[in-house]
Amino acid sequence: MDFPIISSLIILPTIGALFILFTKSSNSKYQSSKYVALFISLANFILSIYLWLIFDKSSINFQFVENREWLSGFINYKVGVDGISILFILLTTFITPICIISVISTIKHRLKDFLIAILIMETLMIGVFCSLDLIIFYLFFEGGLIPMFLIIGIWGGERRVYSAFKFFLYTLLGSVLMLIAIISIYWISGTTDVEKLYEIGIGEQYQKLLWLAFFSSFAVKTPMWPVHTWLPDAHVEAPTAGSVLLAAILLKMAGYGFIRFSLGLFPLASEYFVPLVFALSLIAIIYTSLVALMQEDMKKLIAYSSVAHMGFVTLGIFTMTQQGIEGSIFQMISHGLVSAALFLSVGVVYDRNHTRLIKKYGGLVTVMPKYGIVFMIFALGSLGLPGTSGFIGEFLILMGTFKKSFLVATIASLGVILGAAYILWMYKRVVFGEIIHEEIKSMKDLKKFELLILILLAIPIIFFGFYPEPLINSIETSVTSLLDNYNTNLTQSIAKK
Amino acid sequence: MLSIGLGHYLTLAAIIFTIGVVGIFLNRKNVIVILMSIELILLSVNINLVSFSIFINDLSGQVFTLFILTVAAAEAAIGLAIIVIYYRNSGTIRVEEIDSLKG
Amino acid sequence: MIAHAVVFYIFSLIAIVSAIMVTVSRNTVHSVFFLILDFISISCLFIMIGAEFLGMIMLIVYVGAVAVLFLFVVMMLNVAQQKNEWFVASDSSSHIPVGLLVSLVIFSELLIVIGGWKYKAELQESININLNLNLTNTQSLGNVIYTDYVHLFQLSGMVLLVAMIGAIVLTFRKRSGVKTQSYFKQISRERNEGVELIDVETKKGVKIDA
Amino acid sequence: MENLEIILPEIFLSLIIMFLLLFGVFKNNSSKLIYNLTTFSLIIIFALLLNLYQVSDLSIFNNSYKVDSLATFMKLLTIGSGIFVMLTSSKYIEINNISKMEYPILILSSILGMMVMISSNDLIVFYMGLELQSLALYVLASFNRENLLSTESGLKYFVLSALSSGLLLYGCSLIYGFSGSTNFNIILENSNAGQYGITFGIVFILVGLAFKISAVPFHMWAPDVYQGSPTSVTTFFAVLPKIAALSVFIRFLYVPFAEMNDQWQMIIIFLSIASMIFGAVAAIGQKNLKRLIAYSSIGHMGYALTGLAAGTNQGIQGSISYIAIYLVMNLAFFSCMFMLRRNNEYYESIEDLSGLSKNHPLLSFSLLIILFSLAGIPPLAGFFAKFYVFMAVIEQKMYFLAIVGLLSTVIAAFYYLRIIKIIYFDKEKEKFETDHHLGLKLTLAVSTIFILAYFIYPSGLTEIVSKINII
Amino acid sequence: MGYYILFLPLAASIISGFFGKLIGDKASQLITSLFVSISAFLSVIVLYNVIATGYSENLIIAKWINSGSLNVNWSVNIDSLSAVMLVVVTLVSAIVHIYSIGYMSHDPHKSRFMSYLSLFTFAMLTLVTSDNFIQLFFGWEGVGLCSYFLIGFWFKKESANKAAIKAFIVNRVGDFGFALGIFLIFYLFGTVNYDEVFQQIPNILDKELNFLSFDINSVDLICLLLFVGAMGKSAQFLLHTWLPDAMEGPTPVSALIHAATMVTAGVFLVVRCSPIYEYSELALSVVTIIGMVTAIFAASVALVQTDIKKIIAYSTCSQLGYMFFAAGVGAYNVAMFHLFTHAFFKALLFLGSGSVIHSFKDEQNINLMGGVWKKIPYTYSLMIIGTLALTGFPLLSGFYSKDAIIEFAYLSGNNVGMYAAYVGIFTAFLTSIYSWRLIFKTFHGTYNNSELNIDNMHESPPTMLIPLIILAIGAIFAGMLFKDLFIGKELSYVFWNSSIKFLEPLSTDHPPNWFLFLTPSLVVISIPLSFFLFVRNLSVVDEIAKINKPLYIFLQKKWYFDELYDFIFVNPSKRIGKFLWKQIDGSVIDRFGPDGISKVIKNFSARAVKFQSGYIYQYAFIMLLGFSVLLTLLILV
Repeated sequence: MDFPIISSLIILPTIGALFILFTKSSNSKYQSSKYVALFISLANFILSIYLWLIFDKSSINFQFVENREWLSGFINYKVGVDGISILFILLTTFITPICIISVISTIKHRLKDFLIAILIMETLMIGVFCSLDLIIFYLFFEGGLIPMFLIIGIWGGERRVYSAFKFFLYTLLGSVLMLIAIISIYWISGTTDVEKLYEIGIGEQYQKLLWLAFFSSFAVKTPMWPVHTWLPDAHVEAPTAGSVLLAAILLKMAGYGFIRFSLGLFPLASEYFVPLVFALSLIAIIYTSLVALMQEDMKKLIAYSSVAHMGFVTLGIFTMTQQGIEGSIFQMISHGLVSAALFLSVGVVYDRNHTRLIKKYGGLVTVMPKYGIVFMIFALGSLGLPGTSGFIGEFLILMGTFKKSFLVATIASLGVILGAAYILWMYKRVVFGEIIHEEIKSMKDLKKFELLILILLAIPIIFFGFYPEPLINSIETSVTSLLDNYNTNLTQSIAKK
Repeated sequence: MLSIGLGHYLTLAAIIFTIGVVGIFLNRKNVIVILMSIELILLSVNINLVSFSIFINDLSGQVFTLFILTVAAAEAAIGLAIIVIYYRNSGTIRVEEIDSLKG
Repeated sequence: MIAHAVVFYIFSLIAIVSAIMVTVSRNTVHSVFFLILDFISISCLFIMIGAEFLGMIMLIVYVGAVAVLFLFVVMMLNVAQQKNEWFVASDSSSHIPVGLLVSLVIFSELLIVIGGWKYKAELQESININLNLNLTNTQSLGNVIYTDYVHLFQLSGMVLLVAMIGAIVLTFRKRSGVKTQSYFKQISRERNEGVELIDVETKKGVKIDA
Repeated sequence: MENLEIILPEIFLSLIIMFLLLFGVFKNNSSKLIYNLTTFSLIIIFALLLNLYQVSDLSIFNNSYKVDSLATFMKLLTIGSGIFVMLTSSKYIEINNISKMEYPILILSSILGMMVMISSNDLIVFYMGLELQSLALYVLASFNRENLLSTESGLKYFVLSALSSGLLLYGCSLIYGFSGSTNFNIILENSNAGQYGITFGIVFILVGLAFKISAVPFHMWAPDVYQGSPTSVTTFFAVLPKIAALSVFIRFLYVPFAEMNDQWQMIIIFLSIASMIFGAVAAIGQKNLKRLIAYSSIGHMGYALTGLAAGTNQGIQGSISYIAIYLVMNLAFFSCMFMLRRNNEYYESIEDLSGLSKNHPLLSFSLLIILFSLAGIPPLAGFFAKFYVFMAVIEQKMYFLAIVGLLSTVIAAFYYLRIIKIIYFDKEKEKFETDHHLGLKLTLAVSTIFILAYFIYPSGLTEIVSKINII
Repeated sequence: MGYYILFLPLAASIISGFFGKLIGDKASQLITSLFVSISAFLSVIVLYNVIATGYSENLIIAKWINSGSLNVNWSVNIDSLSAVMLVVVTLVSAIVHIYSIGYMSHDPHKSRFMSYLSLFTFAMLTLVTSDNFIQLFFGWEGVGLCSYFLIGFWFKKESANKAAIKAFIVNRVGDFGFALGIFLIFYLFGTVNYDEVFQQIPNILDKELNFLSFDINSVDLICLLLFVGAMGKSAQFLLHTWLPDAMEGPTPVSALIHAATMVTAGVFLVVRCSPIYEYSELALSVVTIIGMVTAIFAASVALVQTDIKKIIAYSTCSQLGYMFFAAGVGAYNVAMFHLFTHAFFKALLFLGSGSVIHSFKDEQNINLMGGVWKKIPYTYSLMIIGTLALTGFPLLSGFYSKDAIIEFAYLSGNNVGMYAAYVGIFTAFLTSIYSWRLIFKTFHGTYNNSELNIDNMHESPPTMLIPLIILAIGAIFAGMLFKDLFIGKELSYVFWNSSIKFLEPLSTDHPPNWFLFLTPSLVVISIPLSFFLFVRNLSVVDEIAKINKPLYIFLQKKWYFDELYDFIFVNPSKRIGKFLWKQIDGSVIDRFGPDGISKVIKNFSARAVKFQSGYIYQYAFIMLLGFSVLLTLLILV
């Protein structure tokens, strides 16, 4: 361990942010800040790609582990990656430059602050995905609230204050119990080091309560029914880049948390609470799909669809099968790309027509054919058409679920039908049909940078739909070892009884 | 009943203490009366301390009383000074009219 | 023994009654007088149980200084004569019954405490300063105050200093417009400052003492 | 006769008070100079205290005055924040016509009282320190004597404080009577847990102390006094007396009554839960920043007490860390308040902050950091404060307390967010002046950086605090 | 070769889709047609190889999904079954491509259209050449998608968009069952590759499963679930509603997708899974019954429709029913045979009707046509050929396949088969009636169109007619030529080899002679009958319609399926969606959750603020109250 590559990944965006903060905010449209932000985020992306390449996919251990003394005697700063987290890091570093490109060309007002917020956000998000200590995880996990709150609040829409508050307080409320649980773990096990905790395990009698405490946080963040109502509000009011970050990465923190902590640390409780998670996930899938069907606001529709998709994710994770978990991870990555792309697509028309109401559109394809195509690709990705990355995730999840319960898988599959219904219906109303509103006629097709970012997102969506091997390959070993660990724990406890 | 013990003194102190306490929050007249009620409370403390001191045969209680007397005098001085300047500003020291800070 | 009891009851009765009167009497000046009466009776009790120094000090400090101060302020602010508003049912006094109840509770709880007091023999062994019966109360207090409690004695000096500063800084007013003699100014006066020549415009006049 | 050098800072302070008083009397128009000299002498005292830091556990005057790691650390905090209070408020007192030579002297006297309180190991010493402190504070609260609000706040503080010290004294008398001594160590030997007298004494004294740190339900004075007093005094109020009172809390609860913790624990839990919830809830409806920060400090004191409720060294250390971080945040917040100046007038309504971020990005950024930190959002320092406390609480398996505490954090976050919202999301108003003096800027910069960067090296504070072992 | 067959259409699609603007419409039409034609040519070679040498091969292109025990590859699996499908698909596709050049000549989005067509071809090819269920599913959804694109090709038409979505969603419903079937297969066998699955089938014959609280044999369950998928794609009874609406798309699309290829995917699936179906009597009966019901239902509806394309669409539906009940009685090869012949004559009919529509300037209502057979003689004669083939006129291709189906149904030896046979005969009669109704109404009688002058009628261009002629040749001869190969008593077993599994060889008996003659004679009789009804004496029909008004309307409303589904599924889900959104999310979760809590807290806050009254005595009182509470607490505890 010579070069602290993970810490560099974490800290690089912050350095960029500081750099931007201290550059003079001249009136020449913040040229330097733009380039600095873009450069830093791209550098980080390249660094993460490099990390992925030198990452040993066949090893079950955490790699590139850095362990430094931090809070002396208590807690160490420990970071590292395994096959699961590395994908999320890649997703983060990939989405961030896209956000930055989108931001620097669309946001006119307080651009510098926005760039700083995004870069800080990137630091925190990467931190979440590679922290190997519960406290460190919590710091990054909660820290993300601050920049996101500001992004929604400063650059958001009309009801931005309400949404920002709802987002902040809801998620904060969810996670306080997790903090209590983390501290309890420290006193129960004497450490918060994840690797050590995997080894020594946590006493059976504590697991259920601790699991619930973690669950309360992750469920809000995921979001699961019935604590999902912050998401539509937050999405609708957030600026495009904010929605992208929120949907693409922030929601994934919880899914990642479920896999890394709920399953890894509390196998027995996880097993015990499977019915609960299944029930909530199913409700989320069906309920939010139906709600999405009736939305009048594009962003709200996509937000509800995110809830449904994350319902699949939680479902898959708690199947405890190879397919289910891999499917969930894949679905998260895929949803990260697809929902980001969908929000960006909505952002594109919002920038032109300043409304997100579906009924204000119609016939876009006549004036914006390119937009019609890319938007269609993302819509298809969202409904899980084979050949897009959305399919692989959903299908694997359902496959895994089917192993666990026929009924659950059957109901969840209904969500797939509804998913097609709401997305296509929305697409139809927005893109197809005759032009009924005059202002549509003057809308210009995609600009170069818009096309660039949308294509950048479309490529992986399609590529991984046809060839998901690179992704699945890197999670395979980690998921196997996670499941092995899980099953050993389970059999041991049964043997004890 | 006739042999006066510590209990008697303590009870006396308790009664005066209670009167002082009641005087503070049942009073509507003026702040000076509240100040006097506080003096009553301090007085009851003094009774307590002195009687304890005598009955357990220890001098530190009386020393304590001595310092309390000092402090009470200082407190009265400052308290009255504050009342005076308040009176200069508002023209009243009626307890019910002191409410410009609230909420 | 009986005399002791009789004296105790008399003084404590006076003390209690005057304490009540402090809070209820119509006239604030009367309140102050009742406070004085209270102090006197308590100091008598003190003297009776052998704390004569404190009894005297109370008379001097409280009756002689504090109470007079009170009286002075009451007179100065001219708030003596006021209506008695005890138990007047107004909106803001609705908590009186609750208040009395609460004080009753506190009082009864205090009585419980007092009932629980036991004179423990072992207490005395660990007490550091015992009363010496050969010395007077004043003497023995004097012995400890300048030795064991010297730091507190100094500190009480600070307290009084702060009280003094505080009282002065709050109430002392430099009156403007009052002409006082300034020796320094008188002595350092020079000739060229004494006389000033001014061109007087017509119909405007000169302002003197500007 | 005794080892007086361990109270050298206190002696030095007393001498300085008298010297400055004489100096002020004999030299006209020297208030500014005295002010600066005061700051300077506080720095010297800080240095003297640092020098004492190696001394562990000595006591003088018949074991009634203790100098140990707790005392020294708390005194350092007191003096340190005293320095910063002085640095921030020099301009304020000038503009508000309260720049008199008595002002710094009273502050010094009050600090002297606090130092005595912190070191006290005897009821009488403790009481004298408390009164010295309070008397100075009464005067300071009503220092702006032409101002109705200032005098009213002084009056309220005086009356209620006198009541509380009356109760406290009654408690002292009970404890004295039932244990036969005023010295903490001897009380420990003599106290008989079965007796109501001692227990009642504890309650009486805790009431007095709770009043000083404004714990619910003895907090009623705080909002009014915070609002009415001159802001410079409010700054002082918000920080210093709390440090002193908390250290007395620690020493009083853990030295004489360490064995009765099951009895006082309940009271502390009651106080802390009530404070946390009430502080959070009542602050939501506030419009005045000083009033709001009063409620906020009520809440924060609830958290600090939470640590004490744990009844362990860990808990004490948690509380001390809490108060240390709290004071930095409060100093930072008040520094920001001192910057809200326009045409020689200070603004203190929340609405005045509207759209601040557009005209004053750096100031707003600091406020942002401070407010999020006050709300306890990681990774800012405020989070660690809560973290330490709850570490201790959960170690004792007091989950209920922890849950209530953290839930009230969420409620509290609401009003902090509201300020941030006003600063960042609302329409801008007129610019404030930006020519602040160096001391103010320095305080703000230092404290903000501390809050922001605390997470990089959190061991610093924990290592110092972990040396404080009372039990 | 397999790669070329598969990827040429994809390449064509990409070229004309993304670079259509760049290279121009002409070029993209040329490229797509050419590439698909090459692909068709290669397919024919492949089929020849298969016939001649029994060639079969599984070409693995790449790994696809690898998760735990799930290993799925991209593959080109060629055996007799897929070879037949390859030919059908590519051939019809190529013809349609060429036809479209003419048909779409006035459309502004030619390259896009061609791109979709080629993409569809690609998807269909991946479907038929898959060696596992997931690639099959990929193709399955892929063709669904292309169908969606093509139905909604005229995106400005509201009805087209609606039909497109409907098609996609109804298909998704079918896919839902299909996907569950795949999950079940994976659950039972741990693999989704055909070979491995088929090998293991005998091991699980007696395995009972509890599915949604039903105890059911696992093989039956797999078959039924897969069949749900097939029903969706092949527009079988209950899931048929999308097909008539799909006629909103351009006519070539109807010919290619909704007649010849995509809709037959369901049949293909059942045949492909014959190694499973063979073990499930229950499923086979269900398939037979559904097929039979569809056949007669669709025919009955077709009788009264007036839209030329919808009639043919219902006819397709009905013919698919035939194929299914053929498969249901175990005559998979016959089903395939009918699929094969049907592709030709149904494509012919569609394209022919396209030609008619083209001539009538996009008029589709047969009541507004008539009497134009002299104006468009080629189209007319080709349509006649198509109709004859469809109705099973002796010696034309339909005759061989349809009669074989009825025969095998009769011979299947069970009751269901028997009923199916009779239903088949009756349906054949109905088919004949509505087909001729279409012909007579369109080409004979009086000219009824007021908007278009009859003199403006003109024949379609050669690019449209030549494909028709090719198809006509197929419609005439395909039956005769391939009869022995597909359903011959010995040859067919050799030909199908292992791609179709027969647990027991098909019955070799002959049905009674009267039975053999029944169908053809009915078909022949129906021609004059319908001529009488629809040309000579229209009043009789009206009379019948009037007498049976309820029945008439019932048929015209397509058995009220659309209304029923709207009532059961569509409207309730919208209403529930709205309810959940406004009532549950808004009025329950938010009201009692975040908004409610914040309101309560604000309320408390307001009270707390009032509580701070500013009066000293009250403050003191609160302090003492708190103090006494603490004291009492201690005393009591």
